[in-house]
Amino acid sequence: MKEPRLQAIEGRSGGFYALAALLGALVAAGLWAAWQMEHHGHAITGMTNQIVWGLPHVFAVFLIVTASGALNVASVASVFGRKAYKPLAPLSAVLAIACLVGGLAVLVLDLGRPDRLVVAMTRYNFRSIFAWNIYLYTGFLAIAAVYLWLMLERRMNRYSRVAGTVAFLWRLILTTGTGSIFGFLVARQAYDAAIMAPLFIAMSLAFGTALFLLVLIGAFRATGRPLGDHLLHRLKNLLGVFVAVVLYFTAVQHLTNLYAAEHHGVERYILVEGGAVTALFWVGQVLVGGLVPLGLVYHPTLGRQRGAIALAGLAVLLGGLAQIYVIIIGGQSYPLILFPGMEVSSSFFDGVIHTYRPTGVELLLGLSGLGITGLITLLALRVLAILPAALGDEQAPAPAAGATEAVRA
Amino acid sequence: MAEQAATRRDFLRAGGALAAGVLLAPGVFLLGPAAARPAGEPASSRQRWGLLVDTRRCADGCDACVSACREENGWGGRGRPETDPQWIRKVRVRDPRSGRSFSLPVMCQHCAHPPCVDVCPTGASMRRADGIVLVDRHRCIGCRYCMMACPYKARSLEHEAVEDPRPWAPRGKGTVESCTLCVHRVDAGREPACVEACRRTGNAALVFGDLADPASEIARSVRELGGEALRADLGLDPGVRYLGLNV
Amino acid sequence: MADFETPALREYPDEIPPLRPGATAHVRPFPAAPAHQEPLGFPGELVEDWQARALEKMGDLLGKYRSLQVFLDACVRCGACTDKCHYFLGTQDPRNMPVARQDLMRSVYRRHFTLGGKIAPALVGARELDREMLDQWYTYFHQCSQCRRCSVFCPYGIDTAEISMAAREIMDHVGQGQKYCNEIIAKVHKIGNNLGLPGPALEDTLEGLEEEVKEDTGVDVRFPLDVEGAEVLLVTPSADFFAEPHVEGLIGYAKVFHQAGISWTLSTYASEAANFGMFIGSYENMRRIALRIRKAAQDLGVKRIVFGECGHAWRVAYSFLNTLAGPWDFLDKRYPVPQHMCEVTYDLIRRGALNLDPSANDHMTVTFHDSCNVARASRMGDMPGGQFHIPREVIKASVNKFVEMDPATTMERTFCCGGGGGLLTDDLMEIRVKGALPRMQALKEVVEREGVTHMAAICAICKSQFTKVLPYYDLPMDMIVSVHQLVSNAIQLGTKE
Amino acid sequence: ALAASTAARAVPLPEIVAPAVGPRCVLPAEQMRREHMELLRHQRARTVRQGIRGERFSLRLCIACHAGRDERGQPVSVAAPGQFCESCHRYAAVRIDCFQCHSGRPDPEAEAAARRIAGELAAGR
Amino acid sequence: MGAVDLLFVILSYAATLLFLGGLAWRIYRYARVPAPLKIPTMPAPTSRAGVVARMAREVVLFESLFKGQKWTWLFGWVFHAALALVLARHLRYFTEPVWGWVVLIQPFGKYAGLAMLAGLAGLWIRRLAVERVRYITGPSDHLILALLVAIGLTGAATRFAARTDIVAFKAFVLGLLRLDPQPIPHDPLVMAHLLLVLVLMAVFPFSKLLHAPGVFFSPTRNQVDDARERRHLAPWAAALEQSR
Ligand code: HEC
Ligand code: HEC
Ligand code: HEC
Ligand code: HEM
Ligand code: HEM
Ligand code: SF4
Ligand code: SF4
Ligand code: SF4
Ligand code: SF4
Ligand code: SF4
Ligand code: SF4
Repeated sequence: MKEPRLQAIEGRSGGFYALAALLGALVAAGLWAAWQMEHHGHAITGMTNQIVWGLPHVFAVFLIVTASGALNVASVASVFGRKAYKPLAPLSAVLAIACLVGGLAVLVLDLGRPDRLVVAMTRYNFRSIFAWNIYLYTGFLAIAAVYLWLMLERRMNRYSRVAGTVAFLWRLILTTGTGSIFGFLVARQAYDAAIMAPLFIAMSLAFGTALFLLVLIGAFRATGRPLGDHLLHRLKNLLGVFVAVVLYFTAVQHLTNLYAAEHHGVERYILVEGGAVTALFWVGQVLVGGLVPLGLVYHPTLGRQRGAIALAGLAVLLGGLAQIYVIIIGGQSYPLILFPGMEVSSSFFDGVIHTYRPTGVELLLGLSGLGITGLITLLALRVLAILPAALGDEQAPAPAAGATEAVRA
Repeated sequence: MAEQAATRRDFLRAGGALAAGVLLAPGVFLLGPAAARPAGEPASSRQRWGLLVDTRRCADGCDACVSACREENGWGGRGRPETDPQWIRKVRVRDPRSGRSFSLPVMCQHCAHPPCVDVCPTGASMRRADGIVLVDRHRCIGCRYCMMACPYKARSLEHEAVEDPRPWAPRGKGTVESCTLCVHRVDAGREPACVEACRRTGNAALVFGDLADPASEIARSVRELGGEALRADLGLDPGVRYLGLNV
Repeated sequence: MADFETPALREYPDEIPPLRPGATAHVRPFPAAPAHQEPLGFPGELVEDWQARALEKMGDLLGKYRSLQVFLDACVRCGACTDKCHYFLGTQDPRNMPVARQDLMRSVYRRHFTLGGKIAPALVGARELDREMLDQWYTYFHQCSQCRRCSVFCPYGIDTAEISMAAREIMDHVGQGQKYCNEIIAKVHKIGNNLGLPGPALEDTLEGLEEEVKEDTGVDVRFPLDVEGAEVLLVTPSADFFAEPHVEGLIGYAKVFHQAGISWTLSTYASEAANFGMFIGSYENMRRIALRIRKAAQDLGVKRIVFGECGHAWRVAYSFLNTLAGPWDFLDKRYPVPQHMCEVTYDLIRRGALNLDPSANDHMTVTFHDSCNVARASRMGDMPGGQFHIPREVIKASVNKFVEMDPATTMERTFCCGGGGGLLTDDLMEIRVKGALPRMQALKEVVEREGVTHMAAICAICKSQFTKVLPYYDLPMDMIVSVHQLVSNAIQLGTKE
Repeated sequence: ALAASTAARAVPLPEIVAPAVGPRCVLPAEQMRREHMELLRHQRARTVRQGIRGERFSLRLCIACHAGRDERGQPVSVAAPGQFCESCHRYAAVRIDCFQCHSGRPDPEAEAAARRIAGELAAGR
Repeated sequence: MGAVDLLFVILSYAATLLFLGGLAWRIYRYARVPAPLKIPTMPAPTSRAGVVARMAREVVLFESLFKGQKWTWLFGWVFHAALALVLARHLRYFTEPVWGWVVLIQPFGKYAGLAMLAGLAGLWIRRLAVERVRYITGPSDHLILALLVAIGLTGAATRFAARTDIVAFKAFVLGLLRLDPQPIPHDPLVMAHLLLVLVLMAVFPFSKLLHAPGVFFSPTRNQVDDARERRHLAPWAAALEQSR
C-alpha cells in the first residue's frame, strides 16, 4: 500500500471563509461575554454561591475530555502500530491540541480573576489535583505539539513512536486527573467515587473518536478529497465499542451508588426527580448519547451510510455534553448534607435543591470554546500538511490527489 | 457547670469592655482571650484558635452573630441572596423523627484538614499556623474549586464589585471569601465580632479561645462537654465545635 | 559525458545536505568572444580599468533598479533561502545558497557604497572587487538560473535573479560576458531567432510539418509563415521548429488553430519567443529583441499576439512586453496582449470549440512540471494562480491519468529544471545535471508511487534540459512532453469543421 | 521633591499630595519611589500568610499617612484621581488593583499607629 | 543637571538625529529609485488592495518566512512581536497624559521583555548551530544580536533586579521631547539601557536593520500583477523611448 500524501487544504473557497468567519464570530462573542463577566462580576451569570460551576465548566470539561480522546487515533497508529491510521495521526494530534486549548480558554476566562492567570501558572499547591492538572494540561499540549512535529518533519519520523507512547500514557493520566477533580470532592454526594476516573477515560475515548469522525468526514467532503469506506467503518466500530463502555460505566456508577444508602437521595434526584437534570440524563445522555449512536453504528444498512455515521458521531457529542451537564450541574443541585437525616433550612439555601438558570454570557463563553477549537483546527488544516490528499480503500486506485485540488484552485 | 460558665462570661464581658477602652490608647492592644502578638512575630502553632457553639443556648429567632459579622466585615446586603456572600448563616435543623428542632450558626469550621486548602491550585486557600483557615485573596484566582470542596458550604464568591470595604477587612470582586475568624481582631488580641455580639444578646452561645491551651475555657468545655464536629464522619477536625447537636 | 558524478537520488522530501565548500568552484561557462560581445554594445574583452568601470556601472544600476538597491540593503541573513536553491541542493556548494550568492555582490556594495563598509569593512563583511572576486562572480552568477525560487521564501522577497542579472550586466559592461547567451542574442539581433535559422530554412521546415500532419491525420493543417492580415501572430521558441519534443507542441498549436478556425501566422522577422536579453540583465538588449515582435505584428497587420510554450519567453512577454515594446493599442482590444497558447486552448476548451478525446493518451500517466518563469514570474488568465490552473486544465482535458508531484515542488514552489537563466549549454553540464536533482527526486517519487510515465512542461528550456538530463538519473529521455503534444494527440481533427 | 519643581517647567510631573503625617517616610523617599511595590508585596505575604502585624510597610499605614483631605477636611481615598498613589501611577501608566479590595481611606486605628511610627522616625528609629 | 546628565542629553539628541536623518535618507532613496520592470513574485494580487493585504501579511505574520523555515519563523516572529509590544509599552515615557491603549498593554511588559529575549536566544542559537546559517553569518550579525540582547537584559533588569525611578526617568524623556532637559536617574542599569538604545538608533540606518523600511519597498512584494493591463514605464526607460 502506498502511503497517502499529506497536504494542506486550499482554503480559498467561500465555504472556508464563511466557516472561519462563523468560528471567529463565536470566539469574539465569547471574548465579549468574558469581558462582561470580568467587568460586572459573576453576578451577571446564572452561577451562584450554590451552583458554583456552570455552563462554562460543562463546555470546558467536555472539550478537555474530548481532547484526550481525540488523540486516540494517533495512539492507535503509533502505539499499537495500526498502519492504516497513520496518515490520520497528525490530524488527531491537532484536534487534541485544539480541543484542549478551547477548553482551557473557557476555563481561564471564567475565573473570577482571569487577570491573575500568571498566578495560576507560577504558584502551585502540589496537594491540589487542580494544580496537577495545570501541569497535565500544559504538558499534554507540549507533548502533543512535539509529537505532531515529529510526525510532520520527515527526518524526525523515527522518534514519533516514542512521543506517541508518551502522549498515550500522558493522556490516560490526564483524563484520570480530570475525572479526579470530581472524584476528590468528598463533600459532594454525587462525585465521591473512584469510578469517576475510568468513567472519564471511557467518555474521552467516545467523545474524541466521535469528534474525529465528524471532522474527518467533514474535511474530506468539503475539500472533495476521496475517502474510502474501509477506515471509516473501522473507526465507527471503535466508536460503538467506546459508547457501549461509557454506558456500562454509567450503569455501574449509579448501581454502586444505589447500593450505598447515603447516596440514595442524590441518585433519586438524578434518576427520577431532578426535572431537567433527569430528562437530560435519560434523553440526552442515555438515549441520544448512547442508544441512538449504538443503533446507528451497528445497524446493518444505516451503519454503512456516511451520513448515519456522522449523525452517530454528532449524537455522541450531544449526549456527551448532556452527560457532563448532569455530572456538573446535577451534582451541585443536590444540596450538601450537613446533618444527615435531618431537615434543614437557612438563608443560604441549605437543604433545598438549587436551581440553575444559565444566562447568555455563560452560553456564549462556553460556545466560544467550541469556536476556538474549530478555528485552530481550521487554521491548522490550512497552514499545515496534516490532511491526507486522498484516503481511498487500499486496493481501489485512488484518483490523483492533486487533480481534485487543482480544480479548486 | 452552666453557672460557672456564666460567671466566666461576665468576666469576659467586662474584659471586652476593658479591651475596647484600652484600644483607644494608640498601639496598645491588650487583653482578651489571648494577648496580641508583638509586632513582627508570626502566628504560631502553639495556638489553635477555635469556636464553641452551644446550640442549646442559641436562640431560635436570633441572628445577632450574623449581623455582627456582616457589620464587622462588610459583606452582604445587596438583597441578592443567591449571589451575595454569607460568611455566617443561621441554620434551622429539625429531626423529622422526633420533631425536635434547634438552630445554630454555621461559618467556616477552620478545619484542621481542610479540603478547601487541599484542592486550591494556587495555594490561596491556606491554613495559618494557629489554625485559622484563610483565603489569601492576593493569590486567589476565583476558580471556586474550594467552594466545590468545602462540605460546609462555608465559602462564597464575591460576585460583584465591593463598594466601600472595611479598612481592616479588604474584600473584592472575583475572589472567594469566608469567615476569617476575625483574624484582624484575633491578631490584635480581641475576640471575633460574632462572639462579642452573641454575648451582648445575653445568650452567650459562642465561646472563642485557644483549643491548644488545656486551661482555656473552650478547651475545657470541649473536653468536658464533648464539643462535636459537624459531619464528624469526614474527619476534618474542625476548629468550630458544637454542643447539643444530638440530644 | 563530462567527468563528474551524478548526485545520488535521495528520497523526497529530503534532508538538507551538508555543505561542501567550493564543490562547484571550477564550473564556469566559456567567456564570450569579442564577436559575441560587440554586437550587443559591450567591450570585446576585459577592459583595462575594469574595476572602476564595474563600480561605476554598479552605481548606475543602483540608481536604476529599486530591486537591487533594496535587496542589497535589506537581507538580514535569516537563512530562509539557504536550502531553497536547486543548485545548492544538488551541488552542496554553500556559495550556491541564494544569500551567499547575493553576498558576492553585497560585500562589494558594502565596501564601496555604505558607510559601515567604508569604516569597518571586516565587521560587516565588506570586500574589494578584485580579480578573485570577479572570478567568483563569473562562476556563481552563472550557477543561478534566475528561477526566483529563493524569492518566494525570503521574508522581504529578495530575488537573487535580480542580483544575478545585475552582476551579469556589470560583467558584460567590463567585457566579461558569457559566450552562450551573448552569441545567441547576437543571432537574434541579426537573423531573428536563437538558432540563426534563416527564413527559407524555416519555410522548408514548416512545409515538412504540414506533410507530416497530413500523413498522420489526413487533414490539411496549415503552418503559415509571414501571412499578412492573419488574425494571430504566433511567436514561439525556435526549438519548436524542429527539436523533439518541442515540435510536437507546435503541431498541437497548429491543430488547435485549425479546429478553432483561427487564422494565424508565424513571422520570419520575429521567429523567436525567447529573449535572452533578460538573462544578461540588459534592458536595452531585451528591448531590442522585443521590438522585433512589435515590428512583425505591425508589418503583418495581425490582431492578436500569441506566445508558444516557453517559460522565460512568457515572463518577458507577460510581464515586460507592454513595458518594453508597448503600447499595443493597434491590436484587438478584446484580447490581452500577449496571450499564452495555453490560454487560447483553455478558452476554446471551455467554449466547447475543441473536440478532445483524452483516451488517446491512455498509454500515459502524466505529471506536470511548473516551469519556474511561468510559475513565479507571470500569470495566465484573469485570476492569480491562473498559470498553475490553466495548463493543468488543458492537460486534464487531454489526458485521463494525471498525477501531481509533491506540493512542495510544484506551483510557486516548483524547482527549476536546472537549465534556465542562460545555462543551457554543454560547458555547464555538471551544474545542469546537479541542479536537476530536486526535480528528479520529486519525479522519481511519483514514478515509483503512482506509475507516472510522462512529465509535461510548457517551456522550451525545460524540455531541452530534461531531454539531456533524464538519462543521468536513469529515466527515459522521452518522458518529457509538450503540453500541446498531449492536446495534439487528443484532438479529433475533422470533427468540428 | 519632584512636586516642588513642577511649576517652573514645561515638563509635566505628577502632583504629589503632601503626607498628612510627617516628617519622613518609613524609608528615604528616594528609595520608596523605587521600591515601595516590592516592600508592599513582601509585607502583604508576611501579614496575610504568616500573621505578622504591626510592621512599617503595612498598606494601612501608608494610607494613614498619605491619604489627602478634601475641602471639608474629610480623608479622600489615596486611589482617587489626583491623590497620592493615583497621581504617580497615572503618570507612569501603572494600574494597581489594590483598591478593588482595600479601602483607600485611613481608619483611626491605623492613623494612631502611623503617628506612633512618625514619632519613632522623628526620633531616628 | 550634572555633567553626566548633560552628556546623556547630548548623546540622546545626537543619536536621534542620526537615526531620523539616516532613515529619511534611506527611505528617500528607496522611494526615488524606480522599479523599471514588473517583477512581483507570483502568484501576486491583481489590485492595490490585494497588495496592501499581502504586505500586511508579510509584515504582521512573516508569511513568506513561515513558508520557508518554521523554526526561524517561530523565533523571529516571537522576537518581533514582543519587540513591538515592548516598544509600544515604552510609549508611556513619551506621552503625557499616557494614551489609553498604551495604559492597557502595560501589564504585558514583563512577559514581552522575556519573550523578546527568548526569541533572540533562539535566533542566536540557530546562527551558531545550523551549519548553513553559520556560513552566512558575519560579525555584524552577531553584534546586532548582542546589542539587542544587551538592551533587553538591561531593560528587564531594571524590573527584576534593581528598580529605577520611573517617574524621574519619564521626566528625563519628556524633557528631551520638550527641549527642556531634565536629569536622568543615576541608576547604572537605566543609563546602560539608554546608552545601548542610543547605539542601536545610531547604527540602524547603516545596518541590516534597514529590512524594516526595506520590506515595504520590495518590488517583488509591493507590485500589482497587472502588467498586461497597465503599461509600466520608468522615467529612464521612457527616455530610451525617445530615441526609438
Ligand atoms: C509615618 C508616615 C508615613 C508612612 C507610614 C508612610 N509614608 Fe510614605 N512618605 C511619608 C512622608 C512624610 C513622605 C515625604 C517624603 C520624605 O520622606 O521625605 C513620604 C514619601 C513617600 C513616597 C515618595 C513620594 C515622592 O515624593 O516622590 C512614596 C512613594 C511613599 N511615601 C510611599 C509610601 C508607602 C508605599 C508606604 C507604605 C509602605 C508609605 N509611604 C508609608 C510618610 C509616610
Ligand atoms: C481581592 C482583594 C484584594 C486585593 C485586590 C488586594 N488585597 Fe491586599 N489584602 C486583602 C485581604 C483580604 C487582606 C487581609 C487583611 C487582613 O488580614 O488584615 C489584605 C492584606 C494586605 C496587606 C497586609 C495588611 C496591611 O494593611 O498591611 C498588604 C500589605 C496588602 N494587602 C497589599 C496589597 C497590595 C499592594 C495590593 C495590590 C497590588 C493588594 N493588597 C490587593 C485583599 C486584597
Ligand atoms: C513617586 C510616585 C509613586 C507614588 C507616590 C506611588 N507609586 Fe506605586 N508605583 C510607582 C511606579 C513608577 C510604579 C511601577 C514601576 C513599573 O512600572 O515597574 C509603581 C508600582 C506600584 C505597585 C506595583 C504594581 C505592579 O503591578 O507591578 C504597587 C502595588 C504600588 N505601586 C502601590 C502603591 C501604593 C499603594 C501607593 C500609595 C500609597 C503608591 N504605589 C504610590 C510610583 C509611585
Ligand atoms: C516592519 C518591521 C519589521 C519586519 C517586517 C521585520 C521582519 C523581519 C524578518 C522577517 C526577519 C527574518 C527572520 C528572523 O531572523 O527573525 C527579521 C530579522 C531581524 N529583525 Fe526584523 N523586522 C522588522 C523590524 C525590525 C526592527 C525595528 C528591528 C530592530 C530594532 C528588527 C531586528 C531584526 C533583527 C536583529 C533580525 C535578525 C535576527 C537574526 O540575526 O537572526 N526588525 N526581521
Ligand atoms: C528611548 C528609548 C528607550 C527608553 C527611554 C527605554 C527605557 C526603558 C526603561 C526605563 C525600562 C524599565 C521599565 C521598568 O522598569 O518597568 C525599559 C525596559 C525595557 N526596555 Fe527600554 N527603553 C528604550 C528603548 C528600548 C528599545 C529600543 C528596546 C528594544 C530593542 C528596549 C527594550 C526594553 C526591554 C525588553 C525592557 C524590559 C521589559 C519592559 O519593561 O518592557 N527599550 N526601557
Ligand atoms: S469549613 Fe470549608 S472553608 Fe472552612 S476550612 Fe473547612 S473546608 Fe475550608
Ligand atoms: S477560588 Fe481561590 S481560594 Fe478557592 S480554590 Fe480557587 S484559587 Fe483557591
Ligand atoms: S469569626 Fe468573624 S468572620 Fe467569622 S463568623 Fe464570626 S464575625 Fe464573622
Ligand atoms: S448571636 Fe448567639 S444566640 Fe444569636 S444566633 Fe448567634 S449564636 Fe445564636
Ligand atoms: S534564483 Fe533560483 S537559481 Fe538563482 S539563487 Fe534563487 S533559487 Fe537559486
Ligand atoms: S531569505 Fe532573504 S533575508 Fe533571508 S537570508 Fe535569504 S535573502 Fe537574506
